[in-house]
Amino acid sequence: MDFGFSEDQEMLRDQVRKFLDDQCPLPQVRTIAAGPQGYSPDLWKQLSELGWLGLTLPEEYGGVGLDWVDLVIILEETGRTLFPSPLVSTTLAATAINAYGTAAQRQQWLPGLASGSHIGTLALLDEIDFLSPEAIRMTATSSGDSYRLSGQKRFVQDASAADVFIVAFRSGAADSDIGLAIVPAQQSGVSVEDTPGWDRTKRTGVLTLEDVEISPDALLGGTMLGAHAVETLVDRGALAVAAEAIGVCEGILSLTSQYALDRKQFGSPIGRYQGVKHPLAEMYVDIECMKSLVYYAAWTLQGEPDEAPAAIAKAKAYASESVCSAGVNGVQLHGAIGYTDEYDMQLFIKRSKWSRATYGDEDFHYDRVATFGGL
Amino acid sequence: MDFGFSEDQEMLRDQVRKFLDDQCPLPQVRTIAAGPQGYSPDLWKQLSELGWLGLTLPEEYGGVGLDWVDLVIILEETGRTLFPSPLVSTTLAATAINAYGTAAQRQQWLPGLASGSHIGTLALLDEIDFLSPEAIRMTATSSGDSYRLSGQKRFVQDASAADVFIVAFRSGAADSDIGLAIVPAQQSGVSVEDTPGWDRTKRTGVLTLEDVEISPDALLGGTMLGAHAVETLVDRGALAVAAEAIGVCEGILSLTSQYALDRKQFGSPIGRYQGVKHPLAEMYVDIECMKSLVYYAAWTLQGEPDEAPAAIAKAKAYASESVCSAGVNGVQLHGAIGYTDEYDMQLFIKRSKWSRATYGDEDFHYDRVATFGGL
Amino acid sequence: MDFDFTEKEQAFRAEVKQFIADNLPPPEQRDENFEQQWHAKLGEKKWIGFSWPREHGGGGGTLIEQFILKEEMSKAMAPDLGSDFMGLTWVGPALIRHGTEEQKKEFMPDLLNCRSSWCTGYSEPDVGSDLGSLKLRAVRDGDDYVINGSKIWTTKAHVAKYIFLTVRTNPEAESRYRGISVLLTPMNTPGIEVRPIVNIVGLHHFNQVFFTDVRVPVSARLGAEGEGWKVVMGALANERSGISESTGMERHLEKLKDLARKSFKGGKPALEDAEVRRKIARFETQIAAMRLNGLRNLTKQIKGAQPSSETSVNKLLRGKLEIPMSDLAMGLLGNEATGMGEWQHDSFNFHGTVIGGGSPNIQRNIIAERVLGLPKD
Amino acid sequence: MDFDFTEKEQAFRAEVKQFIADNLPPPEQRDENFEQQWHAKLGEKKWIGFSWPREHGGGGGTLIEQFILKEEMSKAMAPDLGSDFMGLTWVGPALIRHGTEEQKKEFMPDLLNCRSSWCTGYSEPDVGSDLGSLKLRAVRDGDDYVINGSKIWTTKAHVAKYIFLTVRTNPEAESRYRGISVLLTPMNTPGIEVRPIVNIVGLHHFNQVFFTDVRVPVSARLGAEGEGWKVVMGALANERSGISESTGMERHLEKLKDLARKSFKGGKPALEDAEVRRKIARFETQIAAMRLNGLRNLTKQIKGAQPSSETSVNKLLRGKLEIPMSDLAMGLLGNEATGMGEWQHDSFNFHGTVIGGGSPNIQRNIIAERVLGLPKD
Repeated sequence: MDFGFSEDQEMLRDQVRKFLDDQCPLPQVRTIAAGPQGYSPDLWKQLSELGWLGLTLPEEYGGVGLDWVDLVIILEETGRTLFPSPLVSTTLAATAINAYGTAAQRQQWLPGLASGSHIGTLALLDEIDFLSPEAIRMTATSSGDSYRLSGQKRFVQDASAADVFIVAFRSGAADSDIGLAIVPAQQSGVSVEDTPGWDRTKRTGVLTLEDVEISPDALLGGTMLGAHAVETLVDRGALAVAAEAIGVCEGILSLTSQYALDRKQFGSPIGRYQGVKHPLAEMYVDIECMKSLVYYAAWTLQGEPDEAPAAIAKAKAYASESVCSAGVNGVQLHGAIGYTDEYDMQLFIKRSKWSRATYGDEDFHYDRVATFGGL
Repeated sequence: MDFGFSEDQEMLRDQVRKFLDDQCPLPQVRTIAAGPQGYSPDLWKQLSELGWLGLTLPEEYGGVGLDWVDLVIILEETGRTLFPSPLVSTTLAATAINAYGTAAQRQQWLPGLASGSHIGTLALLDEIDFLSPEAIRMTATSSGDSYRLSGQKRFVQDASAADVFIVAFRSGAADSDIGLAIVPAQQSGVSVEDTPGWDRTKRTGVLTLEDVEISPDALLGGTMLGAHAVETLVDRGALAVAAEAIGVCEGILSLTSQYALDRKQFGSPIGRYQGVKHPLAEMYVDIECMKSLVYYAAWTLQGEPDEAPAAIAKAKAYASESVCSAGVNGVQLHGAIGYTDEYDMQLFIKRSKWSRATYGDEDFHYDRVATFGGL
Repeated sequence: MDFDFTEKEQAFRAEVKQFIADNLPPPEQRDENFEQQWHAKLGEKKWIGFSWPREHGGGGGTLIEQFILKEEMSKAMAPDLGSDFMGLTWVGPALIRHGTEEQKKEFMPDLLNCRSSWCTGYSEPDVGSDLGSLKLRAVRDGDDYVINGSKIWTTKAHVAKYIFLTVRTNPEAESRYRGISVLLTPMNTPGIEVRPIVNIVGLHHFNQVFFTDVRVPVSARLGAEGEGWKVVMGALANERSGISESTGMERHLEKLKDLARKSFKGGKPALEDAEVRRKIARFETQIAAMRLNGLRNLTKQIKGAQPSSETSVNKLLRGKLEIPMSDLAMGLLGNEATGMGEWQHDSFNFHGTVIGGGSPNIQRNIIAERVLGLPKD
Repeated sequence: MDFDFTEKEQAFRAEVKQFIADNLPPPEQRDENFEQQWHAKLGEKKWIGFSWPREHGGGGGTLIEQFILKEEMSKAMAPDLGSDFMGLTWVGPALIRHGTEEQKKEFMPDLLNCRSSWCTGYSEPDVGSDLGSLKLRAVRDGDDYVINGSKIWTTKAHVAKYIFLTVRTNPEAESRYRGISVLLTPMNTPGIEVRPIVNIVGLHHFNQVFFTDVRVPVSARLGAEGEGWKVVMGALANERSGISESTGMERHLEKLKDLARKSFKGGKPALEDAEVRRKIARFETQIAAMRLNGLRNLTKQIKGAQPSSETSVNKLLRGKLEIPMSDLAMGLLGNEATGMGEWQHDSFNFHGTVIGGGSPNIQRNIIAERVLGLPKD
């Protein structure tokens, strides 16, 4: 048993941290977030060269062959610096293809996703915003060997940036009638609209399909994969967001602790007051707990796959709750300056609301924890 | 509109406060609570002479003819000093008879309850501990003009002290089949057992009825009163407990604030630390809110009876929640000494648990607030 | 104890309701001229400055009537009673108490006719909201004060015509609460510069205001020199029941209930979720308590008690409610919470109102120190 | 990162499980002789003082093995590993580091054979739990120290044979953490008087201990004179992962789930109540985090990191969990909450454990000051 990071992993973290601090400090984050694309193609290219994009993909497809524990290290750091990029979306799309794709599909798509020449994303949620396979309503019509899809997918992360979508749909009412389609953005009948949101470091959009053909080789795995595949991908998404949320909280804690040391009232730093220091201590405790839960959940993916859904539910539940209160307390402890556009705290609270909601908030995941826990 | 107490009411409060502080300070409370009866017959007699027992009863039955706003004043003070007596139980029994009894029943019972020669109490709850009329399961068998009752009533306040019980039962499945019986303690088939509890200033017991005859003149109001009567009495009980809970919180706040001033650490009183002063400020806020909600609820009984159930639900919900946290914070802020038998804080936290549960805890009443509020 | 309103009060409530029915269009039908017309009508009714004495152009309303007026207006989603919030809240009451005849003549009519726009200069950089620590220096030079320094978080300074400016005229005063004076200063006085501060939701309300050798005549001083603390506190004491904290919350609660009625949670209607129901019930209970707290305080004030820290209770409650209410709403929105909309906007914007009136921790300090007598930290 | 236990560790866990299956009767079948027999068997396995070095009579177990041993014992509701909790937690580790050969010979065998009973004298009236402030004076007089003063909250002082006594031998030391010494003192030494303190649930665990001209030979001192701080801190550092905070909570959670399964809420099964479910899920999540926090700290400790404030995280979590868990249980009990029973008892008793390890506020201060570097208040 060794619940610590290896030397290689510590080196990876140092490398990631140095890259982000050098290449994309918060002023740069603001610039990218203010732009139309929401990410920097130049930095994206560098991520590919650093191996982050194919981190968990097999080496034969241009990946690095590491696992989700290593990915968590990167995501903690991208969270801490609010780094805007379609890294999570692309990783999730690649994970889907790697896990469920046919050999031909993996060969077709993974090298491009690992090299960054393709940006991918998941498109799971319909109009009904409920993260359960039963809420997938987009229904395919059969047409010879192919399916045809019409309708909308909402809350598609990085929709405008994506070249390829993994679209959940169903061919019938049963759980086993759920399938995933690989839909390129340039395919006929595919269109995308950006959804305005407060956190411009995370882009979301609506994917509209109008009678889009899903040929047999675009059906992921060549078969209807069933509800379990969607659940697995939702879990991966929840874990990725939870990992980034650790970093978000660390960013808030560091910004706010520093403010508490710098800001003087009646001649001494406000960090002296228990009304300030106790919420900061609680934030630290939350971060420690998030780390423990996220690291363990990431380990279960390889080490104890049956435990993964419950472990991820705990991690995302705790993360959603903590990131939300870290955002609120961060602003409150700053006072008026935390409520301004020019001070960076506002970037973090905006991200905190996004992190809480995306891939299931605390109530959604606590409900799962209760069920997994035999209640 | 005048949301304040009259001069008469302020005088009543002064009188009550002086009596309790003089006659039954906390050492005396401990002595009474350690005794088998749980109240002092001598003080009980004095309460009668002061008019507290018949406070809200009509003067023709030896009462004082005041209303529940006045009663609330007394109960705040008995709560503040943890005064042990069957005052609330007797008031509730008398309220039932006064509100629903026939002229003969009122004539028979109210003078004794007002003078203190009788001690009364409600016996509403069956085995199923749910404060809704639907949970009344004790079913009467008909026998000529009379009913016969067998079974147990639990959580009967002051059961051992009581001479007369107002017993809820049903004769059929409908809400309208619920009735209240006046059952004297010495009647054949009636027995009582004390239930051990941590708060010995409040006694509870089990009332057992074995084939007890309920003659027509023992049926309250001479008819099956229906569920509404039980609901009304539960509401009165909830309001009485909420009113006492204000005093309990005031007792805790005063004890703990004094401790925070007296107890020095590193040379200054611990009340200087925000970790101490902020919970005490919250306690003060809770007390102000409890007062507002309880006073208003007591006023609605005469002023706006349709509003009373919702107002009482709010008052007891807030009171249950606040008294519980006041007890916990009171002990925690005292540190180790709050955890000892000899320091008075322990008496208050024990009462706080009793006050939270009795006549419905916060969840029970918030559920009602939601329904009353159109949810 | 009597919660019934008198016949006169009930008649007044009916009058207000009728006025609203006759004059207030629903929000979607209000055009750009609406506010001006509305305020003109309010002015005719003397409902702007309604509780001020008639001899100063006010409506001579009682505190209860004022409460009724505000409550009905809030229920009807009417705009504020008057366009110049700062002027009506701070400047008017202070003018009535401390103004010279010339000052009253100059400023009162505009205040009541919605032709003025005041900002207030209290907070300063590195000082926070504690008036006793203010540093902005005004040095007497002949018939002028010469002012150097800056104010911050000055709401509407970029559009205001005047600033109700607190300055330190005597830094050697025996107490830090003395030596402060109030100057009624036109914003176009040479040497005043305004730097905008954009807030978290991208709006420009706040400013930092810089003063460089700004000359203000001594005749612009409100009240005696060095007695600015009293002038400000007197204005503060105008109506301090905290009742106004609750009316907005009641409106907010209704919106939250509507949201809950149409939301889903775990795939089922949100109203079937015991936790959602209880959370809203708890909000409703706390807001009811706030309203009643306000009425109790109002009663005390009417009976002649000097208001002190009572408003802190409701301010704290409001600060403790707004964020959890917004959190619940955002939870009900699910993924929609990442988009734009009223609730999403509020979830950031509340931080402004929570901090604005003095943060919850400041209210807790006030209660603990002034009411419970605990020592300062 | 690897949560798999090694084969050796898995074999050890199997051995512990087998031992429990063979030797531990269910709680209701344990008679008055049970504990003694149980401890004798544990002693044979060297599972008392299991992580102590073999040359001092310990079991030479690794920290991971010790965790496995404790976890399995807790799951099986076994009694403590040894009868002398204070002796094994504080005295043994300190003796190993600082004891003379004579002291080790005198005290170690009894500790490991469950024949000793130690209490620890840390807290003092008006001083609280801050060791640096302790005042109990020991004055050197020839070959003796003469002690005057008192200790308070001394658990089991009325039954203990010895006290691990912290005294101030040099009040003029340059730092208040120096000048403290530890004396291994028999409780039957003339001049020691014990006054019982009955706790909130009527039990006698605590005492105040008075010292009047108590003479203790210099040879009873553990470690160098004035270096008592190091002796105590060294003992504290023995195993500080905070892992032991979570095992008890896991047991407690299972009981709470059982209670919820058979309870009703609003007339319906409590498990249909979304709030009850989520509250328990939240407890389960926090307790899982505690266990994993402990394992992370254990890993650090095994890799040689000096343990510092890590345990504060789990202590704080435990303090924040016990009371809400008990509140939920009391709520599920409904009116039964006013009676007697395990949950009712716990709802008072938890305050002892929450305060005992240093209150939540003390843990928050430790984290804020030592980890985040915020200034002392």
